[in-house]
Amino acid sequence: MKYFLKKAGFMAFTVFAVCALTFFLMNVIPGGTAELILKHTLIGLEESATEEQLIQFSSRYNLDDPLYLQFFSWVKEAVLRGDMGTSYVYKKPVIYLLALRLPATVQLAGASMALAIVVGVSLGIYSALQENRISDHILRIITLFGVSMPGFWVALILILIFSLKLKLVPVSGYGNLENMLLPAAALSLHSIASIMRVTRTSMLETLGQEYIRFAKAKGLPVWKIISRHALKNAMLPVITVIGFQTGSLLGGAVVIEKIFAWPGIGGLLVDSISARDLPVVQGCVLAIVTMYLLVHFLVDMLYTHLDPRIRYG
Amino acid sequence: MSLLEVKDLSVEFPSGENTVKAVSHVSFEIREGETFGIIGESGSGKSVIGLSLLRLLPANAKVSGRVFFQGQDLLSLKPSELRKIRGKKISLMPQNPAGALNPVLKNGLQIEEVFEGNRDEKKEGMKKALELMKQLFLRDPEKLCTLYPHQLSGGMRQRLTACISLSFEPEILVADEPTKGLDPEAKAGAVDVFTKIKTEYKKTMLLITHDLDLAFEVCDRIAVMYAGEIVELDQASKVLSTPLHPYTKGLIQAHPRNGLVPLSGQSPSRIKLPEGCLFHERCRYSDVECSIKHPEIKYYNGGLIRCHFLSLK
Amino acid sequence: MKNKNSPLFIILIILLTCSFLLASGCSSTEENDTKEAVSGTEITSGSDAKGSSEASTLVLGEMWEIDSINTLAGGGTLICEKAAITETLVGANDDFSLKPGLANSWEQLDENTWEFKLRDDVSFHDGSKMTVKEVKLTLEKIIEANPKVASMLKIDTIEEVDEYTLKIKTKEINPILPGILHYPDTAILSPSSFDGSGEFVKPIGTGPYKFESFDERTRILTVVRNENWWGGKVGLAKMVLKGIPDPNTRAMSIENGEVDFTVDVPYSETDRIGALDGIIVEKYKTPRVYKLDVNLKHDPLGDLRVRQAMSYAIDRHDIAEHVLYNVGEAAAGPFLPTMVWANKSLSPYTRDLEKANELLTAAGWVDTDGDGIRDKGGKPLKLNMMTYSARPGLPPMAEAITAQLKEAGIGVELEIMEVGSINDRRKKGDWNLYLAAYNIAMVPDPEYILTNWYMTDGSDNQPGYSNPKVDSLITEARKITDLKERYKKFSDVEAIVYEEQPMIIIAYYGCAIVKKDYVKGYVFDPTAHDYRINAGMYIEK
Amino acid sequence: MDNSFADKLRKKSFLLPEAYGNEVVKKVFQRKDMLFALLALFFFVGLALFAPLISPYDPNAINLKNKNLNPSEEHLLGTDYLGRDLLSRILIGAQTSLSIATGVVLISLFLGTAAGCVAGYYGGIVDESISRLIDIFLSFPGVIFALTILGALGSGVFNLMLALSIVHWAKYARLMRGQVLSIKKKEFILSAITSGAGDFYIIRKHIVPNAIATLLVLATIDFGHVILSIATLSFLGIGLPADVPEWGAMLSSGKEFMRTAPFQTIFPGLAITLIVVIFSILGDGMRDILDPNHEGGEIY
Repeated sequence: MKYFLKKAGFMAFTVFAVCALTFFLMNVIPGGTAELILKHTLIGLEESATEEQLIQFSSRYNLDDPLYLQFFSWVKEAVLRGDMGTSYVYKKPVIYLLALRLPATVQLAGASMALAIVVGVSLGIYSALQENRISDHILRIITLFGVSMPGFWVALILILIFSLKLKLVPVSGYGNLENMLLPAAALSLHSIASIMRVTRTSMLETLGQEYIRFAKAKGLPVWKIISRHALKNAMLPVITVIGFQTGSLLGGAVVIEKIFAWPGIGGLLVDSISARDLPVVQGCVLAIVTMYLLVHFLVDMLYTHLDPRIRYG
Repeated sequence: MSLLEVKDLSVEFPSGENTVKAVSHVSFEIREGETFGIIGESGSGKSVIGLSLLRLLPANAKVSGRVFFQGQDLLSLKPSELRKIRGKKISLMPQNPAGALNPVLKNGLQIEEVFEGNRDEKKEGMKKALELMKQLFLRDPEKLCTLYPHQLSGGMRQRLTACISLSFEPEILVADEPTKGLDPEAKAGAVDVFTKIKTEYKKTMLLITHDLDLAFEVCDRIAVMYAGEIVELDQASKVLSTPLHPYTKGLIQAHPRNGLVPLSGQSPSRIKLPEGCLFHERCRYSDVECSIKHPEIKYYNGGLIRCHFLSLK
Repeated sequence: MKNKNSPLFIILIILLTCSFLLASGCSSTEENDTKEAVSGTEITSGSDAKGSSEASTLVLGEMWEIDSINTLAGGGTLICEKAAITETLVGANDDFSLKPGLANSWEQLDENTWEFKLRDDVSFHDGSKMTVKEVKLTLEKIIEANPKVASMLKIDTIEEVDEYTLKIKTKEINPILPGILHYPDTAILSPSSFDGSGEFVKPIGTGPYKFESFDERTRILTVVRNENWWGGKVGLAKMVLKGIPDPNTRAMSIENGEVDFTVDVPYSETDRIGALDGIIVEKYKTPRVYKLDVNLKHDPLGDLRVRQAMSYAIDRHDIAEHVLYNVGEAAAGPFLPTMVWANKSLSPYTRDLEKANELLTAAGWVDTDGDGIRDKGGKPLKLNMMTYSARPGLPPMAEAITAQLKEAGIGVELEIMEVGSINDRRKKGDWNLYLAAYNIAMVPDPEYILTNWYMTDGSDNQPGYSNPKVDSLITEARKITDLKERYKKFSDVEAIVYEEQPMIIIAYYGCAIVKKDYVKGYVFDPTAHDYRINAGMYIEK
Repeated sequence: MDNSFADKLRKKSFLLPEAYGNEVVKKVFQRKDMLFALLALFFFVGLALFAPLISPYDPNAINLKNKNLNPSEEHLLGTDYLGRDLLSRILIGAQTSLSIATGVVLISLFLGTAAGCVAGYYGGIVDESISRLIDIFLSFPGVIFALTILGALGSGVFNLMLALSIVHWAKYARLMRGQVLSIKKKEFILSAITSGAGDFYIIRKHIVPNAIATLLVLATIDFGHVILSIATLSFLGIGLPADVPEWGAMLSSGKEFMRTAPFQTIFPGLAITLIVVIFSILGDGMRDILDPNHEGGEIY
């Protein structure tokens, strides 16, 4: 219990620090928050705002207060009332925007992760069992290239092949399963390859262990040896990697969401950064970091669950 | 009557462009009800013999020769048939019980999985196994089954693996270095366990060890191995009290009880075996002949010995 | 175990993995629930937004993300021009001269007083009649919400003369008032667009299409035919507007048949897509120019000869043809030649490296050290150029201009930045050249642009251009109510800045309309900001 | 990589007690994949070094009438959307890409090693605060972080390097800290301390040399990641200006022409993929050789 409290404390601190970092970073970006937001909302990118507009806008959102005051009032509102502010651009509460957009990202990242785990682990096991045979080599070469290709390039190539040539799935959109297939595949490719490689190594390492030999000596059938004895042990390093992959998935989602016009939080974040929609940026970063930390926490839990040798007091 | 007959067994491991000759041309037989010991230094190839009987060596090992068990050649059995023998008719008691128990599975499961079939058969088997555990000086076996291997002491783990190996009542028990890495107290306990197995259960055993005390207590006949070859084979009492081969003599003198006189020199490279007797470089009695001609194994005084008999002159 | 190699074995492994995952409790199955939970956020006033592919539903791939449907907060252009939900009091002809809209006629009674006569046959989508009351309310809302529009309108008071007559008093003389009332942000809304506390809820206008729903998650806007439109029959039963900000995705979407109508696919793709079966590409000019601002305060750029040389070094025709793929055209002055007030005697600078060389040499810039860059007094002629990537034509155009200037011996370092950073640099004066695409007819009148760009204190006069003659011409023109006279003065201004090149106009902005061949009756409106959907467009399969 | 398991078996095997030596070079030559990757790397680096000499055209000279050409004798890899020679741009681009990646890896290696050393060596409050900092940087998705920093600094080669280094150093710091913690327990550190050596001396003479192998493995693999990050940032429109020949920027500005003139994405894309593949192979190989006990996933 004490362990979890400590862990929760660390997580809260990290979230706070990341928010603070974002806030000050966003404020050192040149360009004048008020003017840019006006450009993105009322007057158009190339037009210039009037002095009057700027003053009106700045005073409405207290943009002239010292930074630390702005930040602390944000934190106060967020902590005390769960109010993360109102978007300058959308004129909606940030919470509301997050509630709108977060599910799409969670869906996309969740589907990609599930895909990455199922495909990556299966291929990794297969590859390990086929060690040094031709299918192992082919798989490993494919995944090597899989991790080495720029994500957006892969996504575009996938669209060209599966949407335009084969007409299997739509180019963009949101809502149906078929809309999700391509983005999820593109997003998970990198993770599939990483997970496969780790699974393979770890599986090989596990298969060389003495308890596997003993299991064989017990006369257990192959599938039982793999499922009961090898898999659980081999999964331990894989789980760590899955945790780290979450981060790269969330980062990659920014690009994939842009290409597929996926209404997720990544695209919202990028747009908000360029529009200086600070409350939304803060909200998105908060959500992303929290998700990341939560997944790591879950990974930790899973690890303890799988490995009885680790027990937290 | 011989229960298991090993004929001209050789094992090689490819290593880069070379091959390592782990075991060369070993032949022996194990009679029903007897305890047959194989002793030798680490690296003499004795463990490889034990593993090759059940075909548990890594896939890259090249095994030649015959191993007859109840009229079947184990080395050419189909995997499915082999599975019926492993753990049921011939079982392995692995060296390093710490490694042979799967760290992420509960002890109970690791015992239970030996029994295949329906639930009743399993229950029946478990009952027997629990009984056996009590017999083998394990207190509170039910509780033990709910623990994980890392929660047991070294001696307990050793007895647990013994129990797993014995619980299906195999016809032959292959014990591979059962006392390796145990503290003196646990070692003494192991001797008790094996004496019990031998006297009460009347098991046929192949005991592979470098622990001369254990071998002396338990074994009926003993084979001494050096550099992959059997150099001496005879009644245990004869081998250990009046050794004939100079290597056996050295081995016994190196024993702490006998004044810890170490054998000088090192085992020869197994990639390029030296000419002549493999032991001649370290042999006190070696002669010109020894460095030219490889000695054949010969009957001598009721036993077998591989030496030019220089030591006897 | 090593000799099992069958596909069955692989399937077994996959199954094992799946079951393992399930057993480990590693699931992402709550997704479906969350999706259900949020779909309640959809604002719906009619039936469900999920449009089936019925015959006269058109799916439109809009070029910007649909962020807002609030016409008072940035949604004006979309709601008025692209969704055709609202309409303005004043319309415009193709030559940018004004024509009646919701107002039948207007008249300048004296310097500061205007009278507008409204149509009496217009009703809102909620069934209520449009009268001066609603118009007044809308205008007041806009003035309150949008200081920029307010500062252009300069409205002092709005009076209801009778049910369909409106009297507007301005704070100072404002000859462009009717022109500003053409601006989509001033489109007329029904009071029922707002809730009790005056907050905007959804757009209810007078246009050919009615707002049906806006899904805030997917940001898809759906509009349906207004059966009672005062302008007559409306072509489409339903229109679905989807924001697809990436030009590539727009191209692939129409190719894949996911949208029926879209704009601005990558310019390089226009010819290829136009050649495809069933897709038609039309290229038009829009009221926007690619313009290279020159910082006159930066040493060599204050020299007229250097600016002219630069203008001669740029090959506008090549750029229009090869960078813009003819989605756009080489430009002379700030106004499209089709605009009624444009100075039609001007023609684009044509490339003339020799002339550029003469001018630069005369200004003292010669390449003495043979590195390809001219220098003077040991200082090389090196400039920086800023641009941004939000408009796809800009970065490659900037690259082309950079290379072309280099051929004339002018070294340019290109920086593609965020608009924010560019603003900052421009404020600090830390810049030489700035390539941007400016709207030239937010108001269909030359005064607005010429004032902002070329007057000494003009709000967009970043180059720091100051010419007393230009200032006085513009000030004089403001007071002239006779259009011809007015336009004459402005033409003179155009001629002066054409000569002095404080801003190097490169090309007119283009728009590529890409539609399926069954989309009929589309008429391009050159006065629209990007494009306008006309009521007459229909589908015929 | 192919033989890694066999290698491991042999290393662990009781049959070859002393066969595992420190002959790294020999090991590299035994592995065909690493040898191949090394040769390819030398080839790329050679191309980058001699790019100005061997590139057939000025990489920035445009020729609008010759735009979007397919490969031909005149332009071996074709031309891009402004008629610039793709081969020349890829050659010069190798210079930019490789030097940016080298810069980023060196900066973050240095920063990370320093921070990790201090944290691991001194422990206590210093360790606690540096570890928190590392956590913060690691829990922030890199792309988004770089996006924000580049937004603040503006684009350009130097700023890009800086932004990516700020994103990447934490990985090194965490690894280094772990290494220091495990090395600190070794006897030779204790004996060095008892013999009165100074902290800096111990760090420099004992800790860094023992940890550097692991860090170099990470650096090698990271090299490829940096090149991919540059491409991603270019895609989001804030990497490098398109007139700087750099593979990621070329790939992302060529994406509009994927249908009409595919070669301007194919070649830079292939170049990126190949160089990342090379560094992955080298990194994996080095890990097997230098760091045989390493468990699979830690690095990612």
